[in-house]
Amino acid sequence: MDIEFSQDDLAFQQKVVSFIKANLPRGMEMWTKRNEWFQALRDQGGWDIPKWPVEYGGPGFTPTQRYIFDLEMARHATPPQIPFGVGMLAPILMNYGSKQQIDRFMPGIRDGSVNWCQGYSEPGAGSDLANLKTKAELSEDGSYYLVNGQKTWTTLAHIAHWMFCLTRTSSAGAKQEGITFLLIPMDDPGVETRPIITLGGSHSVNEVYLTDVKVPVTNRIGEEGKGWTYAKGLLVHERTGLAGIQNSVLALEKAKANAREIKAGEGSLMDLPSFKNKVGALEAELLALEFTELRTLSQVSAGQGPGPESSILKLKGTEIQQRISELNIEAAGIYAAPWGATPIGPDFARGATSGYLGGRATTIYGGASEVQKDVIAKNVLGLG
Amino acid sequence: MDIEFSQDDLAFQQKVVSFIKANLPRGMEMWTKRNEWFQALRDQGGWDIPKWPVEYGGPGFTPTQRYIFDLEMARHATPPQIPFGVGMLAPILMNYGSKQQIDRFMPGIRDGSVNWCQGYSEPGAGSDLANLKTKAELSEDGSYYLVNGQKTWTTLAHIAHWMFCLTRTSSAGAKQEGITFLLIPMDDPGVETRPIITLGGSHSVNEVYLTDVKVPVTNRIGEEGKGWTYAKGLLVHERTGLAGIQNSVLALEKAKANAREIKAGEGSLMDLPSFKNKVGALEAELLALEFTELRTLSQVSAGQGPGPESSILKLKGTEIQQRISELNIEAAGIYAAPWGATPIGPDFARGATSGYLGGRATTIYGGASEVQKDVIAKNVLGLG
Amino acid sequence: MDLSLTNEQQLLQDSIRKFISTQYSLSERNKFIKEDQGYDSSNWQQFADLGWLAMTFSEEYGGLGGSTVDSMIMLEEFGKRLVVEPFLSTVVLFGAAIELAGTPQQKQSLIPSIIEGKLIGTFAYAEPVEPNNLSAIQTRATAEDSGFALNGSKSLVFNAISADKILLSARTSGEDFDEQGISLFIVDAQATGLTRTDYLTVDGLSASELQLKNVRVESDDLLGSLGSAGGLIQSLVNKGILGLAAEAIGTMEVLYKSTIEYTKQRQQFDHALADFQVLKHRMTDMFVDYNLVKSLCMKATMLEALGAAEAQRNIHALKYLVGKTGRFIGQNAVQLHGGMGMTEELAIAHYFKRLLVIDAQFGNTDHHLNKFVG
Amino acid sequence: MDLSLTNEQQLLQDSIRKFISTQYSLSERNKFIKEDQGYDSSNWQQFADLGWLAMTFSEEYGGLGGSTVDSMIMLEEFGKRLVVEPFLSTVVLFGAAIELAGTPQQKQSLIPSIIEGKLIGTFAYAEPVEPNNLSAIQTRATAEDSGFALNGSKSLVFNAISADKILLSARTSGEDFDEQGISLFIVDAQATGLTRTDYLTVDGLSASELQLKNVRVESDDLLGSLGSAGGLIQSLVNKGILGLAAEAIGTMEVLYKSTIEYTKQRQQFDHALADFQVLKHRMTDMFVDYNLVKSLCMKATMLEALGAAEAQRNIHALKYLVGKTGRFIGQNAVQLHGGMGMTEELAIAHYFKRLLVIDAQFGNTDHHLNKFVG
Repeated sequence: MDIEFSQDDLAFQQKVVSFIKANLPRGMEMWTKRNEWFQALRDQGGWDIPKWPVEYGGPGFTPTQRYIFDLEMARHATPPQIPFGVGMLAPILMNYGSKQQIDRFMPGIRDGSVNWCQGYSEPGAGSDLANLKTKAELSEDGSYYLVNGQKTWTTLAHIAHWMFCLTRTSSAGAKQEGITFLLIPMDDPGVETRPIITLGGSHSVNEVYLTDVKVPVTNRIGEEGKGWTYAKGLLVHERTGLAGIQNSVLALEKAKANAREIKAGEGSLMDLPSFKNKVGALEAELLALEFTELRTLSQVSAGQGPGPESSILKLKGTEIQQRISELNIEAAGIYAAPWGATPIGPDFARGATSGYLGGRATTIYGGASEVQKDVIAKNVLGLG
Repeated sequence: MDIEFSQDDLAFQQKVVSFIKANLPRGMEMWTKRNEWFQALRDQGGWDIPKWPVEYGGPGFTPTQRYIFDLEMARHATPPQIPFGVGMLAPILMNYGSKQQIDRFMPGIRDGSVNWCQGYSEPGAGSDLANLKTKAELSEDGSYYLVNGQKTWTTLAHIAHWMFCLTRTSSAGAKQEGITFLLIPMDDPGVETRPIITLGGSHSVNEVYLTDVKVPVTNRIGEEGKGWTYAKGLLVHERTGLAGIQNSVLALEKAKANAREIKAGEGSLMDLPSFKNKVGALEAELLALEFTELRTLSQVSAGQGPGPESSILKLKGTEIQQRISELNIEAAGIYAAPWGATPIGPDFARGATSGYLGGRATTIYGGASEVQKDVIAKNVLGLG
Repeated sequence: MDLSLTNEQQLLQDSIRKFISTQYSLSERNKFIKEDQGYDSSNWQQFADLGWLAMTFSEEYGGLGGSTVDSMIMLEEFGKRLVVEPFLSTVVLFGAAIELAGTPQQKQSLIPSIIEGKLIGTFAYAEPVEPNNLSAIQTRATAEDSGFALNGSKSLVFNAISADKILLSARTSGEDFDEQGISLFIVDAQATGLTRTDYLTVDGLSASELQLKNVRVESDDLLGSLGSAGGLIQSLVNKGILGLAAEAIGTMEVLYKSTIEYTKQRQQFDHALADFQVLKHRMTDMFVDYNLVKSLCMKATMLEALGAAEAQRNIHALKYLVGKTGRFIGQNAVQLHGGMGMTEELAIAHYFKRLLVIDAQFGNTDHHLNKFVG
Repeated sequence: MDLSLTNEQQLLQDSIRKFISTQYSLSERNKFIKEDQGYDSSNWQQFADLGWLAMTFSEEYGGLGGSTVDSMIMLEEFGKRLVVEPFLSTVVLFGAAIELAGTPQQKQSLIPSIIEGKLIGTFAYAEPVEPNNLSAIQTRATAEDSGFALNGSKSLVFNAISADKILLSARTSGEDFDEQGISLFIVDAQATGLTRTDYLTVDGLSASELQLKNVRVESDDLLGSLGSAGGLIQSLVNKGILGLAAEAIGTMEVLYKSTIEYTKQRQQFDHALADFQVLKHRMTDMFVDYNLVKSLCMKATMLEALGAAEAQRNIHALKYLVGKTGRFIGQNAVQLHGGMGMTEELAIAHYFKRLLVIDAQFGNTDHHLNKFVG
């Protein structure tokens, strides 16, 4: 049992940190120089696609290198990648796509020229995703599917060129059967996108209405009726990614720094017993969660699958994200009340409430916490 | 809407307080002069049986007087009455007993000369009480029941003369049917009592084994098979009594006083942020719970039944009791560890851990908190 | 002791319930906040006509002689429909200040106008340096000629955009954080040297930051005695807290009840959400916590109305619980509404936001817990 | 970085598992605690024979050169069966002190005896005035002739009843609460003037209050340098905390797992308890919290073994979480066992009590949370 990284791993860590320091855009450049950053990653030999296999251009990281890479990227708050193409569709394509589909779609994903969105959730199919109703009927000549239905909570649908989409081709058998995985161009006249403004006041999710959209069978991934199998593996993957533990470490440090600037009596808010204790309780759990992620990594490095403790990462990680965002509104005090662009009160207070409200989604999307607990109880603890 | 007591009620309150001050045994006399205390209550004209109707000797308090009476008794930590005879069996006797049964059993309950215990719970029937299996078979000549089975968690069975007991006379129909209410003398040779030592280290509950106990039908209350109906009303009543809110008010004051005596750095434990905040959070909820009890009382005074808010009293009251007992072990620090009679550390520390452990029962007995929540969800909120 | 409503109180409650059920749907409310002054003037005139604005003022100046208990009854109902009209600013804070400390002249010139719905007032007490500290007053009132010149700034002044008069704390002596040396002034909202930065708050209401540069007030604009307004400010803050708490009670009631309704309708995994035991218990917790806050709100309000010394502790405990429970109920309303709870469209989003703003005002959860434990 | 066990560690773990599964049922354990010295001497001899007592000592004095990580592996297994032998007192505390600060003579005279199972030691650090404050030392060591005379008292000294030697903190200079001026002495348990009040602790272990009246020690009974034992005491307390935490991990694992098993068997309302969603989620919470503490225990232990500066913060956080989670898991194990959980008979009662005593030692939950947040 050894907590230290090997010399090789430390050298790799050094390399990653140096790269970040040399290439990371600062301040407002975060938004304007995004593309340059991803190009620099690409130029390193697949650092933009750290999880891809070597044959598709991935960098071939060991599990420990992957962890170090993710850790340093998070620690330095590098710009997040939009996950739908690179992270979500690509693995499915690589595993289940035809040679033709791979040749057609992978390049646009690889160079970031094509934006994808994920058409899974529906008004009646959220946590219970297999309940989806969007209908895809095969034409008589078997050349296309006619798709009708509604998707919702579709992140970035309004800037996407394509959607990968779960549709129902049969209602026989279990809900999980009869689901088919289709790729749909967003510029089809039957596709209509309407914005949803969320609690935090922002527009990133949408409703997508599909009316008589004709999707050629060549846009179907794998077999008809097997879509659930293809998508399922990824859902699990999506969940661990949502723990955002390193982001929380940064966010908590920021929250503490902000609270130190808020005058409260003789000292700062960080001297106020109730606030201080909440910070402490949270930080202790975060320390523990951070190391839980390492335990998971260590098992994967040792060639075992992730152990049962990996199941807690999303559950606890999102809870901690939310508690940090609560600290921020508490620290903002009366300045948690102003809304909108006018700068009122301390800088951090401006985004505190919208961050808190927007963050309520983390325990709902990607498997609501209640559903996560059902799953852990059943699959890990053998309950019911 | 008026928070103040009327002049009459204030005068009554004064009378109660004066009575207590004049008669309450102090210190060790609490144990030796118990009987004198109850005699003094009796001499006031039924103050030992405040809930009994006037025709049975009760004092005829108004609901507000009852509240004031209970409040002051709790505030002054007067010796608690053993509830089985006066509080539990008597109302059932008065409502459902025959003239003969009333004449036979009420006097012993009234003057405290006969101890009763409650034979309800069984190894397979705790929160799910109606699941009880103790069998009572009517003899061929119809003169007695032959009772076989086992009761458990029977409080004070080891000093009881009689047990009132739920038995199963039929397995047909719903579980709640076929239950019969019998009175059983504890000196019957077929009754065997074995102590259960509970977590806190004390003996107050027992297992009671019933083997071929012959119970004359004249010891049956009401009709055969209707026992559940008779017992049920009382169960609800038992639950509200368990909230112990005024005891908690006293206990919290004591816990704070104790903590003030514990040195911690420059000040006392009460200056330690985490402890102080726990006390504050608890006290705020207790203030709120106290007034919730008054809201219930006010509705009863106004001739309405207790409103939905009354259902929270036991649930929240027991939770608060337990949290106060946690404060005590925290305040005791290392002196929470010693066990038994040897006096080690500050006085209050001696009973802290056994009090804490014993108190775990409050959220289990009399309807576990989880069952209470099921009941509130169903009956009050109309859920499921 | 009798906690049921008197006949008069019952009538008052009924009249408000009737008003909001017929004229105050949430979509209408969301139109009202878009009007220039942030609320609907004809509603305000109706409040006056129905006698609601008169309720808590003394009969001598045209009021109905009610107490904080009557405010509570009104605000609880307002909270159920997120009423945006400036009742708290004008009546509970500004109006009460005049009633408590005004000279007969001040009362005569202001209270009847408030009651008639002709005068909107507000209360500017917080300053950026330490908004929760009522003594952290850096705004200076310098005596000159027959009056004062005010210089400084104020934060989060609700309804300043529509106010005719602003009650404003300023330092007439002492150092920045001294408890003594603070005075209250009735300032004309249009006074020269007073500039506003207006903004919306999270819940859609209007608030402003104020800058004062040599704003001139006369000596008869002073409210109460010179340099010792601390007690009066605390009383007003207490009234503000009680008012917000009552509103929050109404708001929380709607949230927990609509969550129950939603989960009964919404199907997931072939069951109504309401069939899941974990969700049932969560809603039971919401119900339990709601009832605790409601109890403490009633208690603290009645104690304040009596002028009892123990009111202060109860008010601290109350504001703490309002914040804590408001967040618990709001968060779980959103969580149990699932994705739907995340949309701006749904009513619960607005109710939740209102609770967040209520927590932020007059010191939040943390602040009052620390005050309560001393 | 590799968090899997080395081959040697795996062998060690296996040997303990084998021992407790064959020789250490809970009923046997409850007999062991009834023996005069509070544990079973032949068990202790087996610990020695199996090399467990040698594990963490340096090879120079007959040890196997292991670290705190090896202690953790052993104590986690001990915790699963509530092993009562004085491993923590003798090896983790007393033994480590000698190893860390002893002179070659002290090491030679004590360590081999410990390894052979011939010497029981313990550590007396807490005093009644403020037990959690390691500098609150009122016991005085007054220099006289070639040694010192000790006067004062010590609280909650585990295994003093069976100890041959007691490591004891005493003040050789300064005021009662000074950080400086504290020294450590190796005191013979049979020394004249040393009296014990023995008692059982909640978990059935043996502890004592000590009174010292002119207890004579020689100058070569001093451990480490005169008057500056503060750092060493903190190191020992850290080792004690890590040891208790490892034990607690084992204890919590048994509690949450046996609760799962019980609820699968126990029927209520015609269902296994394990079918109720609220109970499923509760057990999931127990599992989640257990895993968090386990992670932090591993981390803090490895950091301490490396001598990393950040170990201290992690140890404070760990002891806080051990106490909090221990109570959460213990309480819910009792709650979910219903009435059965309330009986002394059932195993879970003993496990719960052990967790309570672990919380009480070396500063409880509250104490370490406050230390952690600084």
